[in-house]
Amino acid sequence: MSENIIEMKNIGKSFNKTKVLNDVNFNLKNGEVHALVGGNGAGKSTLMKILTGVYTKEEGKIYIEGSLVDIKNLNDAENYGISIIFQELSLVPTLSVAENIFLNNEPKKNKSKLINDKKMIEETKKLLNDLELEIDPKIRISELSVGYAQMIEIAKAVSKDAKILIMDEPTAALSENETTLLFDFIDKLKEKNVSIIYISHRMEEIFKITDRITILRNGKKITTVKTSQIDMDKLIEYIVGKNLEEKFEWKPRKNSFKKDKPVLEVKNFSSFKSNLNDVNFKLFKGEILGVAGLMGSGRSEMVETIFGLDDKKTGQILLDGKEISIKNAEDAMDKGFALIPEDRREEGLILDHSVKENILLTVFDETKSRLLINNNIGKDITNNYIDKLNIVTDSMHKKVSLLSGGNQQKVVLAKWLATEPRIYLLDEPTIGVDIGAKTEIMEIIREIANSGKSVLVISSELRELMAVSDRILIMSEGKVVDSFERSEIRSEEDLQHAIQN
Amino acid sequence: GISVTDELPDREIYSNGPRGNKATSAKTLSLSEDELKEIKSGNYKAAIVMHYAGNDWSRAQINALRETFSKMNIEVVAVTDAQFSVEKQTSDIETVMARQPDVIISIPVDPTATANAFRLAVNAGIKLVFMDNVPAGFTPGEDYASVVSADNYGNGVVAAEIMAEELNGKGTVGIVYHDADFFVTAQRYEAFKTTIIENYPNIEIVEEGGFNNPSEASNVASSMLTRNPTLDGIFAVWDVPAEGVLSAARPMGRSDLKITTIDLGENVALDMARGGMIKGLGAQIPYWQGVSEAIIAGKALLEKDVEPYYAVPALRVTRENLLESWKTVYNSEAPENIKNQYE
Amino acid sequence: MQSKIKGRFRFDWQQNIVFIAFAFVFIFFAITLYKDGFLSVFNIANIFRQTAIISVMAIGMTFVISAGEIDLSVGSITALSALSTALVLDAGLGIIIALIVGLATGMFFGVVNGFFVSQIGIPSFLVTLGMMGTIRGTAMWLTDTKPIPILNDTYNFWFGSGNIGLIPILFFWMILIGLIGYVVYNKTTFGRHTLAVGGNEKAAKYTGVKTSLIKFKVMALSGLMAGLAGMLYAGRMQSGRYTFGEGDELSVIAAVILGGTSLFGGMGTIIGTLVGALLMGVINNGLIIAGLDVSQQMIIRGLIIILAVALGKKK
Amino acid sequence: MQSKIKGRFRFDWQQNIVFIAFAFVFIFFAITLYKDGFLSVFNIANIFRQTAIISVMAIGMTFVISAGEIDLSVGSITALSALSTALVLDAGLGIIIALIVGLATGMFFGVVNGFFVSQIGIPSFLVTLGMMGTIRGTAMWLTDTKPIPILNDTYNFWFGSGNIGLIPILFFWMILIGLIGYVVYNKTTFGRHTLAVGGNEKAAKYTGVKTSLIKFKVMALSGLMAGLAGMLYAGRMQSGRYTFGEGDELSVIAAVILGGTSLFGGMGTIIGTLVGALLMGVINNGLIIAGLDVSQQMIIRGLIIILAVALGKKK
Ligand SMILES: Nc1ncnc2c1ncn2[C@@H]1O[C@H](COP(=O)(O)OP(=O)(O)OP(=O)(O)O)[C@@H](O)[C@H]1O
Ligand SMILES: Nc1ncnc2c1ncn2[C@@H]1O[C@H](COP(=O)(O)OP(=O)(O)OP(=O)(O)O)[C@@H](O)[C@H]1O
Ligand SMILES: [Mg+2]
Ligand SMILES: [Mg+2]
Repeated sequence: MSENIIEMKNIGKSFNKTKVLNDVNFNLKNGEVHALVGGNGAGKSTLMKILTGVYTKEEGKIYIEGSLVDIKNLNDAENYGISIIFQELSLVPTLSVAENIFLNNEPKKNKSKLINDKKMIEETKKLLNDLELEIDPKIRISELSVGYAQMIEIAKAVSKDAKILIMDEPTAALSENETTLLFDFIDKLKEKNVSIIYISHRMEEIFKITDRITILRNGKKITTVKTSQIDMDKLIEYIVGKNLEEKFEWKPRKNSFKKDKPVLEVKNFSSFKSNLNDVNFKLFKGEILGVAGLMGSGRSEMVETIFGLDDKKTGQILLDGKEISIKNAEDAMDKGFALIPEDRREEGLILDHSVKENILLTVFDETKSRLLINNNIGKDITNNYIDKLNIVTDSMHKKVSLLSGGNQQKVVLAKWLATEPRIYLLDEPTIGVDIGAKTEIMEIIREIANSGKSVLVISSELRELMAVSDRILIMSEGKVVDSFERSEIRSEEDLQHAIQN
Repeated sequence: GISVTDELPDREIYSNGPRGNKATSAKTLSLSEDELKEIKSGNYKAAIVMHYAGNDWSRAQINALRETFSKMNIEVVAVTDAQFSVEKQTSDIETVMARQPDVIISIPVDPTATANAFRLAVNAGIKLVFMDNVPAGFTPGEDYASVVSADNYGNGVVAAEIMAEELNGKGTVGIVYHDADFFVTAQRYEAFKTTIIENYPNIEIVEEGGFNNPSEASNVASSMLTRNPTLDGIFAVWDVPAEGVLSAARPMGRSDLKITTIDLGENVALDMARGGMIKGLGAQIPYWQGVSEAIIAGKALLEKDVEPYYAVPALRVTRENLLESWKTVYNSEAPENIKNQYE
Repeated sequence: MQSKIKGRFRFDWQQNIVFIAFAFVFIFFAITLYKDGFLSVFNIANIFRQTAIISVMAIGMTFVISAGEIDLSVGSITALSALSTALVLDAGLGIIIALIVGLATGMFFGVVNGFFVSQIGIPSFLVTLGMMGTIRGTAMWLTDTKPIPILNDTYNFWFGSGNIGLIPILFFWMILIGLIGYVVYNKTTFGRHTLAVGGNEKAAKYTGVKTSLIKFKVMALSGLMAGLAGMLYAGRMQSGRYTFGEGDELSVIAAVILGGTSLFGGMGTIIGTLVGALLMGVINNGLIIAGLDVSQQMIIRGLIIILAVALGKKK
Repeated sequence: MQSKIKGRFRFDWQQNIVFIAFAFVFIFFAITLYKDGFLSVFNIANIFRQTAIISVMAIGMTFVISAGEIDLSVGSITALSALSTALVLDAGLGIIIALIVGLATGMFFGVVNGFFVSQIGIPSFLVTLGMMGTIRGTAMWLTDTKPIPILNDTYNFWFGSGNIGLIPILFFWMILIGLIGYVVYNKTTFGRHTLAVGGNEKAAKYTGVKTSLIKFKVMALSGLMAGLAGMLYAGRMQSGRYTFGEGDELSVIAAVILGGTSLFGGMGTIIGTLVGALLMGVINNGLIIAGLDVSQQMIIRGLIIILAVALGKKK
């Protein structure tokens, strides 16, 4: 028996005549955690979908434990002991947590062969306990925020007791706490000799938990190295293809802004529907305000409520010192707000529509000439953003659901940047975005602030938050509990400590 | 007392009863003052179970029944419309029985498929009077009181005769027929076709097109005229499909087309009055048919025997006798816009 | 861990609105039509008789709609199945053969629907709309529109016309199919997977659910149920006729949606479907008993459906 | 920039299948029915005449379905609008008033539908199913089932019966409404937002689209189109009758779906809808010209729809 539990040889795949995987070789050793990294659209998810039978390869061979296999569908993959956490999540929103975790794997009663709901719920509870999640197994997935859904997806993959576990950006929507939990869990799996393929755009994670790294770029394999034998700069260079000047370093902003009159002031903000409770804060002209907090601390709810998406609220919003009322999202947009929502699939995109349609949805009125929508204006706007954000797609008419995860996120960004608002509410704007683009997005955020607009950023990736913010709010249980100038924070640990409080 | 008008025409009745028996003219039906009094004191209840309630014929029947019953102090507890569905009619009969009527006036959508439901009513001791058709296996006098029918065959003959006169006994015609197993329309079709073939050797039936729903008749007629642009006449099996034929012929510039049909609907009457393509029709006389049924119902409630099969003769209607015919058929004056055409 | 996501159990309107609406309508009729025999044992039996056949089809349709598909051919299938059953009995081949032929007819067209939907990938609306005409046409052509009477009293008793004591046999059919449907829908992998396919086909596929097979099966099941419904029509009407079930597709879908199943798939309830069918049956029955004109019946029936749902919703 | 973005137009099956199917069916009939006058100017004019009214409703329905809703009440609305138009003309109030009343009738019920769907939140299937009966009942009751003839020849000419040269006036109506529909659907914010609501209601809401307002508007628009369709029925039949448009809802929805609009919303095409309506018109026309029985027509019509789509799909 070879030490490689999986060998993928000379894998090739194209969509619509665009080659997305080209002669890729990939090996997974027994019991290792193997990182698969690369820019958005590099082909990581596609490679994994080929391994699990979701896509069929055009070229190449796959060996499992030394023997040639033909994996035609997911059930085949499961029979070989492979289980996967999909980047786009494979949860059915209308079914409950327990039903999702045990979908296609339902426990049966011995005699009647009927589904044993009781057992299913008990096992779900156990599983959630292991992951330290206190979620009712009977709650529908559609009621959970992405972060929790992501945890359920993890629980689902883990429940299958696989020998090989593929994790496609499992931490994208998770905050520091949950990520640590997951890593502890991965350690336990390693003890059980489970082999893991780990995809992520968060570099520090890669160095923390993986044994080896394979880098893909534009559908080609660049190299495979031992994690211990490479440093961050080199890795980023492999991924991006060039030396990246600026990384996540905080530079005190040159043109500092006046802190006398706030552009936006939120007073005694509460909501009946959610657990928002007496939120107060100010946002100044030209400021970048970071918001940190645990999962479920109400960060998303706060910005959604400001943006008029929750009508059962109390409290005041003052814009330029004057009280305003925002009844719905259109209202908010008219008053100069933009909200980049955290759940791109549910709240950000119309997945069946094209890249162009999605980007233009916010600005159709600006693409009109003589009352009617003019396609050429729209095309120009779209091309402009595809360029600016480096969105990988073979056509602006491609369905956005067919884009890679990170590129979908860039479309959401483009859609909102196009509205040119005064106040940006960014809820996890870099979920799933590659390291190169992340740096660019930071730069864009800085530029926006430099031009006198105000930005509120929520991020669970503290490095990123620290890199870009002028000031950071800490939220907990629906309240803003603390506020720090960036200069007061010395390290990530400091911030993490403040969040844990 | 109540009696059926003498104005009914004295035409020969062609249709035979459901069991092949000869018809008795509905004119022979009446209730004496004494009978009426006795019925009035019974405080009876009646239900009307129609096969379809949405045309002039049904409306005139229901009106006549309601009016006559009210003279007899019989309360109409329910009127139902099966919309040509046997399932619905079966349900309707069951539901109506919850109101415990003493008599049900009905026309079966299908004699076979509704027999079972009507049997239920018979078993519950409810008197039955039918229009036009009788459930399979039912015996007059035992299972039901009697049936009053329009002379559908006779109407088909009338339509054929008018067509032949209009064509001077020579030409080509098409038939727009009802492609369904429905007793009434089948009889008309049969009568028209047989009369033309047997009596008018120089008239050729070159086209036959069936429809299932009368709204399709317009398309059927268009196709006929496409294939036979020189077609001289079209017979449509009732007035609504005849309107479809009109709407097909008009835009094709075929105002010389001769159309005959059956039933004196308002639209076809108006077209006829204006000297349009509708040249004449055979009319049923639903109002008096309804009165006849009510009288029979009264007799049945008094346990008096009646003949097994009554018929109301066919009425020949052309432009000349349209206004009088209207009065006979509906027991009311013709509408203004029709009368206006004669001024 | 501080985040506590509890089972904030939300009463979905879809899940309970039909019960409120039903209660409201039933009580309303019970009070206003008390004297007219609405509550008589005889009439209650009528309501079940008039609802049972629609219910049987609606159980099948609940699966179809839960999977995000639709089946417009059920009404036509009942006609063909009733006719073929009647022909078999007419030929003296006995009840067993009749049963096989009747169910096989339904199953066959269900399978054809399923094939085009799941294998060729044509939207089920188009497939079943096409088949609706084709099957009805076949039924018409089979006996040249003539009805075929059924003289087999045993058949007629057990398949639609009989009563056991005061209870119509159709009531037992409704309960039997309802029970089986309930168990299959809620307690088997097939039922669960049906909901998964309707809820998010891609996610279901990514979880190894054989989505095409599920779609095939729900269409076949619906055909089978329509086949059974046709046999019950035949027994109730003691005959087969090509017009049976005309327009039933809408009533059946209405019962399912009224019952709380989402037209977009992924959520549904069998009990809701049964109550939805009963609600429509009660409305039809009550309006006739109230002695209204046909046009008044139509006007009020529509309003009651809308207002009953609106009322249940406001609660 | 690594990827060059060209405006490469992707042919979606939904977007082109109907054209292939139409071409296939049309050529087939043109060859086999050549001698029977299928290709005669007369008959081509007939096809447009028979298709135009369905097309007008289908344009409205394309918006409704694109928004993820459905409207079953269109057929009934045509009847009531035709009747009220006829009554106005009968009373000698003239064409302008007739036009206003006819369209207002349609619009009114569209608004009622829209209210229940968008404000109360009842599924449009249930609302419009209820209204379908209520409106038909109202039409029945309005004139006690009597038809109302229209003697105003100007009206009849312009609204359905006339020809300009060889071209039926209905053709111009179809083109006019088609054009307006096309522009509104593709070139206005309302059209785009309609698709957004149908594609992902939540995302649309997060993007500032007033989703309830859009739903309200599409229902109202569909009512308005049905009102116009009713006026055209009235002009074509030179009368109003409560039975007009019976069963049209299914034909209209079929034309839309056949044309490539997704029954689940979010994707659609106006031109596809028009071709879809024409395809159905051609099939009906061809089968009748071929001299088939009603039963044969029904059998073959269904099969053609399914096979034409399957064929287009395989390409
Ligand atoms: N089903 C599909 N149809 C067409 N193109 C596809 C499809 N799936 C993936 N692609 C394309 O293949 C390329 C690789 O996508 P993939 O999802 O594998 O990227 P990735 O490396 O996972 O990126 P990310 O980090 O953004 O998730 C992308 O350009 C994407 O648009
Ligand atoms: N006690 C609770 N009961 C129910 N749900 C809760 C509770 N606490 C938190 N939640 C969940 O968390 C959400 C509130 O968190 P929100 O999404 O605003 O948080 P967040 O800080 O953005 O975290 P996330 O990383 O999950 O997005 C609620 O919508 C709910 O789903
Ligand atoms: Mg990916
Ligand atoms: Mg959040």
